[in-house]
Amino acid sequence: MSASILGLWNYWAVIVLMMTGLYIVTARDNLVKKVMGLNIFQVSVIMFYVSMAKVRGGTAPILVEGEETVLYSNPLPHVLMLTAIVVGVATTALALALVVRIQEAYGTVEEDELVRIDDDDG
Amino acid sequence: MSEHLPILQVVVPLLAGPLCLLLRHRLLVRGLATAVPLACLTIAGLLLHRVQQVGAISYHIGGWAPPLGIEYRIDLANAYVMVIVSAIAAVVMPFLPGHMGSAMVRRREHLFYAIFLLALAGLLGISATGDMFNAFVFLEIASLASYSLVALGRHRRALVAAYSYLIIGTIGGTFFLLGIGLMYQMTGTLNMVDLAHRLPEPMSPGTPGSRTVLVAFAFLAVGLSIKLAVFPLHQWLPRAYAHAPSAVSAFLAATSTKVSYYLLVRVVFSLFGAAYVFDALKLDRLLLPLSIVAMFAGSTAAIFQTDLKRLLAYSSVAQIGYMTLGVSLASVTGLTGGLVHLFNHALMKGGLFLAAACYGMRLRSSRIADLAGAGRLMPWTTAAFVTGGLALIGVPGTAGFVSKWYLVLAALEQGRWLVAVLVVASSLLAVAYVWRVVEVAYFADRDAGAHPIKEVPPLLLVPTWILIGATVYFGLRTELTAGVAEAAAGVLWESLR
Amino acid sequence: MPFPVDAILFVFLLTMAVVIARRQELFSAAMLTGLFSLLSAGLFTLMDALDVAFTEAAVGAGFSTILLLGALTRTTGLEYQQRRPRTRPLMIVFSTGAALIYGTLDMPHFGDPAAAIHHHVTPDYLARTPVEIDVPNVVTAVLASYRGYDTLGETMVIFVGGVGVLLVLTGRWRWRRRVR
Amino acid sequence: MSPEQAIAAALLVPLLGAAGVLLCRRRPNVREAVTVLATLLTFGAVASLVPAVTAGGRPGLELFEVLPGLPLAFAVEPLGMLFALVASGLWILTSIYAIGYMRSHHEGHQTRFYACFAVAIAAALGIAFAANLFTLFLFYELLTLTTYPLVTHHGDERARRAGRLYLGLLMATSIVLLLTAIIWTYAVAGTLDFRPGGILAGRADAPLAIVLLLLFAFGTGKAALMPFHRWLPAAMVAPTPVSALLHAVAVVKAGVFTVTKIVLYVFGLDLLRTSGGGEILAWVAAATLLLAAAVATVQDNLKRRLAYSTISQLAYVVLGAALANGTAALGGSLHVAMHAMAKITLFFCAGAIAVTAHKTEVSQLDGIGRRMPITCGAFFLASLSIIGLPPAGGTWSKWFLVLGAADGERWAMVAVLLAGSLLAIGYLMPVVVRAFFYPPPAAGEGHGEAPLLCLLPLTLTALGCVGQFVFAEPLYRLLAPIAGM
Amino acid sequence: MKQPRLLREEVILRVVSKALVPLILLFALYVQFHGDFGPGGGFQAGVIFAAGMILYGLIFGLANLQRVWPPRRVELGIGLGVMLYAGVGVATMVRGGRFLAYGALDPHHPVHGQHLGILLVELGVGITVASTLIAIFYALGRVPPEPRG
Repeated sequence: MSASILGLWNYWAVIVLMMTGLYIVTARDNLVKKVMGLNIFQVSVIMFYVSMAKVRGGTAPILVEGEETVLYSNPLPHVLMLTAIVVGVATTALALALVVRIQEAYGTVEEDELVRIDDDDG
Repeated sequence: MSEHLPILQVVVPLLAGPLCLLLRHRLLVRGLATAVPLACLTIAGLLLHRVQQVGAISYHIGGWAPPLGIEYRIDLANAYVMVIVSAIAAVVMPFLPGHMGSAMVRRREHLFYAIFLLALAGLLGISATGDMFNAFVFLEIASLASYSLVALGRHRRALVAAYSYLIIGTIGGTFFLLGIGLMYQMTGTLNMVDLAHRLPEPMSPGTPGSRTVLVAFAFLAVGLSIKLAVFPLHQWLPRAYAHAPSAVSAFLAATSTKVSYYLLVRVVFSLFGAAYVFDALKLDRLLLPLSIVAMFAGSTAAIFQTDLKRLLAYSSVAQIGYMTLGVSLASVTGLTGGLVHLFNHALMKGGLFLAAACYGMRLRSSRIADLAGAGRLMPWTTAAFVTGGLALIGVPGTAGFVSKWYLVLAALEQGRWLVAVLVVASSLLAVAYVWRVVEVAYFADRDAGAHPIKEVPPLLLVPTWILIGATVYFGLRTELTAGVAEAAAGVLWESLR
Repeated sequence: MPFPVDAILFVFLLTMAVVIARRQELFSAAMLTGLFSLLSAGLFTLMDALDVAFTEAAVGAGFSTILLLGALTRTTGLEYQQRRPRTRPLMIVFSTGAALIYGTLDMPHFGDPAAAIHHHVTPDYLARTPVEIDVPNVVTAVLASYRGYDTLGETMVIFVGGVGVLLVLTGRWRWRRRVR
Repeated sequence: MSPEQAIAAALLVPLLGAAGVLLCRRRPNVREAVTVLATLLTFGAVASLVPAVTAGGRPGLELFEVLPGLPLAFAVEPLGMLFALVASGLWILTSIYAIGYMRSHHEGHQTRFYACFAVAIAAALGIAFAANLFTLFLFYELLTLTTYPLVTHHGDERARRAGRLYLGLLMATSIVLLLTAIIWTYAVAGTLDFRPGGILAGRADAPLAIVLLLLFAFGTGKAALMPFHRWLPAAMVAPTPVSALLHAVAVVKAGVFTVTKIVLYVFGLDLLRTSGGGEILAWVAAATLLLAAAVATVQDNLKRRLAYSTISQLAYVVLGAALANGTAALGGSLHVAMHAMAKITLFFCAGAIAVTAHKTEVSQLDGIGRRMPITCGAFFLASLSIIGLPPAGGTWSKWFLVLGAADGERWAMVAVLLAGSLLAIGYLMPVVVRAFFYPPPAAGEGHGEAPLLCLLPLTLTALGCVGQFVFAEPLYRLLAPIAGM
Repeated sequence: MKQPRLLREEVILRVVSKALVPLILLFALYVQFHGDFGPGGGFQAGVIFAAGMILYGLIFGLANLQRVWPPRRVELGIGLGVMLYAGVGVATMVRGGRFLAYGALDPHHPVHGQHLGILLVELGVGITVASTLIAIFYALGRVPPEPRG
């Protein structure tokens, strides 16, 4: 048990962060706040991947000429996460653009207000 | 050039998107946007033909053999899906200029087509790929494009719908990504074939085995179920489809959920295998009730809608229930039913949303009550709607019947007669919601004060009728649907292991 | 045991996430989000992911923050007080988190060189890059060549995002306020 | 014309007729001419098949396979031949009658009426000629859908409610029960072809056979077995020619035809007998027979009374099939034709009275026979046929039914059959008695006989009832093979 | 960005940025073309380039920036970068390789082909990313078309 705590606490910390982000997305009414939560959520997922890539005693996967015995961390998750970051920023941008438009159209960016206005519209 | 067909299938629309930005001129862009889906359809047809003859094709992108590089792997199942997706795009695209023209600022039209083509490319990319992470990337391309397209609806509610679609869609996508990560952690690979071989076998058959693999499967399944709008994760769908421009709804309803379904089926059957998913996890015990509840809840909700597009959207929730039912029956016949319904539902829901778009154009409303008198004043549109509605019900001679036939047959094969009865019984709810519309359209009189309406121009009618005609054609000739679906189900069932 | 920098970073990160969740003054929450990204970039550096750290610093701490601030200037700087009870989100969050933690139980331990991912495919990348691509940064080699197609997809994601924003923000059409 | 071509023509001509009607919608005279021409051509095509079938031939036409092992195929056997003859023959008369009726009633939507009518006939012929259950089901649903606009012809709230009930009940039974039964049969037997002796024989055990039989019987909502009969009285809101279509020409006949055909060619009489399913079905039919007849006696509205009479008479056919012997099956099949001729006459008469005298209730008919002697005479003749008395065709069908029941020593069923006839006297004869023997109301009304276009068809069909009695031989010879005689 | 008008009046900011912006751009170019050796590449370079431009726009006004980079040209850049990337793929196909098999660009020295391919591809990424971010900045920074509320 203690071995797994020592070996896995990193993942668990990441998961706690991730869930904090997810909580902000699902529980908050403010649309901008939701986007912030989404950011935290996505960054935590990236942390999760990067944690997988880490090799104890390893170094960044930039090859050192002539050295054969260097231990490198795994480059593949890094590559994947570069893509994930891009996906994240594209999503954020689009979400915020929508938020700006919603503010223009409704005069508010609070979810419960929006629901109320739409209900009043019939 | 023919060995490049798999990549061309995706790269052609992928390149055409940015090209729209460079061309800018309205007519050029429209011409390009019309031609590209046709080209895609041709390529997909060639691929399907090729796959039928030689079996699965693998295309090594960048010349790197998998699992080092990314592989496009075309077999019957995804060739079939790509034919559907590009066919729907080819039909919907000519519809767009007439439909969207009034809703948009003229000088922004090229952006719209660029996004539309990218959505197409994303969906085709998901279908073609043999690499899980690549599937994620294209899933996000398609999703981002869909969010933007939904936001273009005419009412301001479209913005809120697009926003909530974006949030829930991103959560779904991130779940999918987490699932990939866990799976990668256990295997060290992202290639689907390789994954299927390397996923650790459970110690004893009939048990889930590794907890990580189990959770990986759960996250992949939940993530995709969100994108697919499986009950009870469906709430985004009615809002998004009801407020998106009708032609966009037609395209998304007919393709986007279908591709998610394909990917789900691919993960369930090809990657994890039926033995793992059904014998060890007993997924059917969860999915079967959910599917049936979706069928009834979706249809019941549809009955009480006052808005035509919302009605169609809720009906989609129910129809997705039929498709997942096919999976949960855990047999080749059931899967065939699901895949056939994938094709058939694409046709009929696409056609129905296009009909709704025709109504919207003339009536400037999508309320059912405003359809009064449409049966006489817009006879062709209404006839199309009725025919599509009959297909939803599953009247014999329409495509919907063929789907139901396979699903009921699959249920009876396993002696689940209650499921069989429920499947047919749920069609009655479809009768109820379709007929509500039919009665208003044919028997109610249009208000004397309402603005005059007339039939829409042929430019809009022809695409609508192509889809509706196809539902009738494929209700009678099923070599291409049931035949291919059955073979594809066989391919999927064998799994890559 | 060396000085647990990463543990301290995690504590910081978590504190920040909680503050972001509770902060009603949105401008400072946005700045904190940027700071959150910056700190995670530091964490990535610790875990040898230099490229990811660089990108996260540029994008998460830089551009995303600019976006957030920009959006806030055009909406509102203050969040409403929320009164409704939040049991459903809590349930979702706890069940998801529990599932994930359950899933980690059979995972290789953090930093374990024996994990499957370090022995399949990746050794090929490390061994073949000097020969076939001849660039020292294996991340670049995998990114641009071995998995170059993913990167094309990634560029397309940016493309779609950008064009989508343009379409949403500048395509000016009128909404109808009521469904009619 | 080869038999294949004749089958194709019989199915296509009505459809082409419908298209022609739509094309000529601006010129009513041409439109009606097209209709009549189509009826004649269709009947010609159907009739040309008779010699071959009587001689023992079973001409067929296979179009293409819809699902694996399920072709869209047609094959003509005696029962279907009879039904096709009835439907296409009565279509001629109904069309002529409809022209008179619709014009003098100044009905709207006449183009839609004629077009849907023609498609409905095509669907009925498709049912008649279907070579397998799948094809039959396809046309069965087509028939439901094309008759829906006819039932809701007036488009007012009453018509819409009737339409909802019509469509809802027929769709619900056919989709939930009939379709389930069909797919189940396919899963058990591996085929849906109609074969003499049945496809389920030897493949289904007794409990399954009973369940399937009940699913089929109740699923065929058009056969109007209680409790799924309510659509039929409700559909009375439609114009009289539509009632004729529903009650005599196509719809309910399609229902009992389907039941009979399923009993004969899917189950086979042996399975029906040995499984005990026949017994259960017989009692269901008997109950419907008596109940509906009893209800008919207390109806004041003439058309409603006739509607319940139809329900009762349909149960005769189902009963004939359920008795599970050749003689009774023959009687039931004959009754399809006999009842069609008689019931169409009755509806024509009711319609003629409604058009001419604007009277719809039985209690209003006092003395009307003096003003409309031909109409009421025809009504009398047709009533005899329904009751089963000479010199009308119904005599023969009831005779064979009773004979079949007696052969099987099913004395209770004999009693039911006879009681049904007595009740028929009870609900039909009062009409005749009132018309001829009651004094007309004091205030004289200025109407005479019905318009010629109405009068002509009803006279012909009334004479047809007699003709069926006198010249029953060809019908008997046509149907003999199904009874194994 | 929060209050552009006020920022423009800050002398110190103006002076510092004037010196900083060229440095940022230079750094962007370094990251762009040095990605093979250290961390970085087209994506990061694009972000940094855009950041420099945005800083310029914030301090010296949107109008000035748009004089250098008209919105239309930026929009073009978005498409152009992606086209460059995909174009490399098409070129490799035309030269007989698989899509994005850079080796085909230089059949005699596949490794040179790889270098060339990576260079072009990263450039495409950089162009697209920079243009997109600038375009988003323009779109967000635009004065709202109608009064808020």
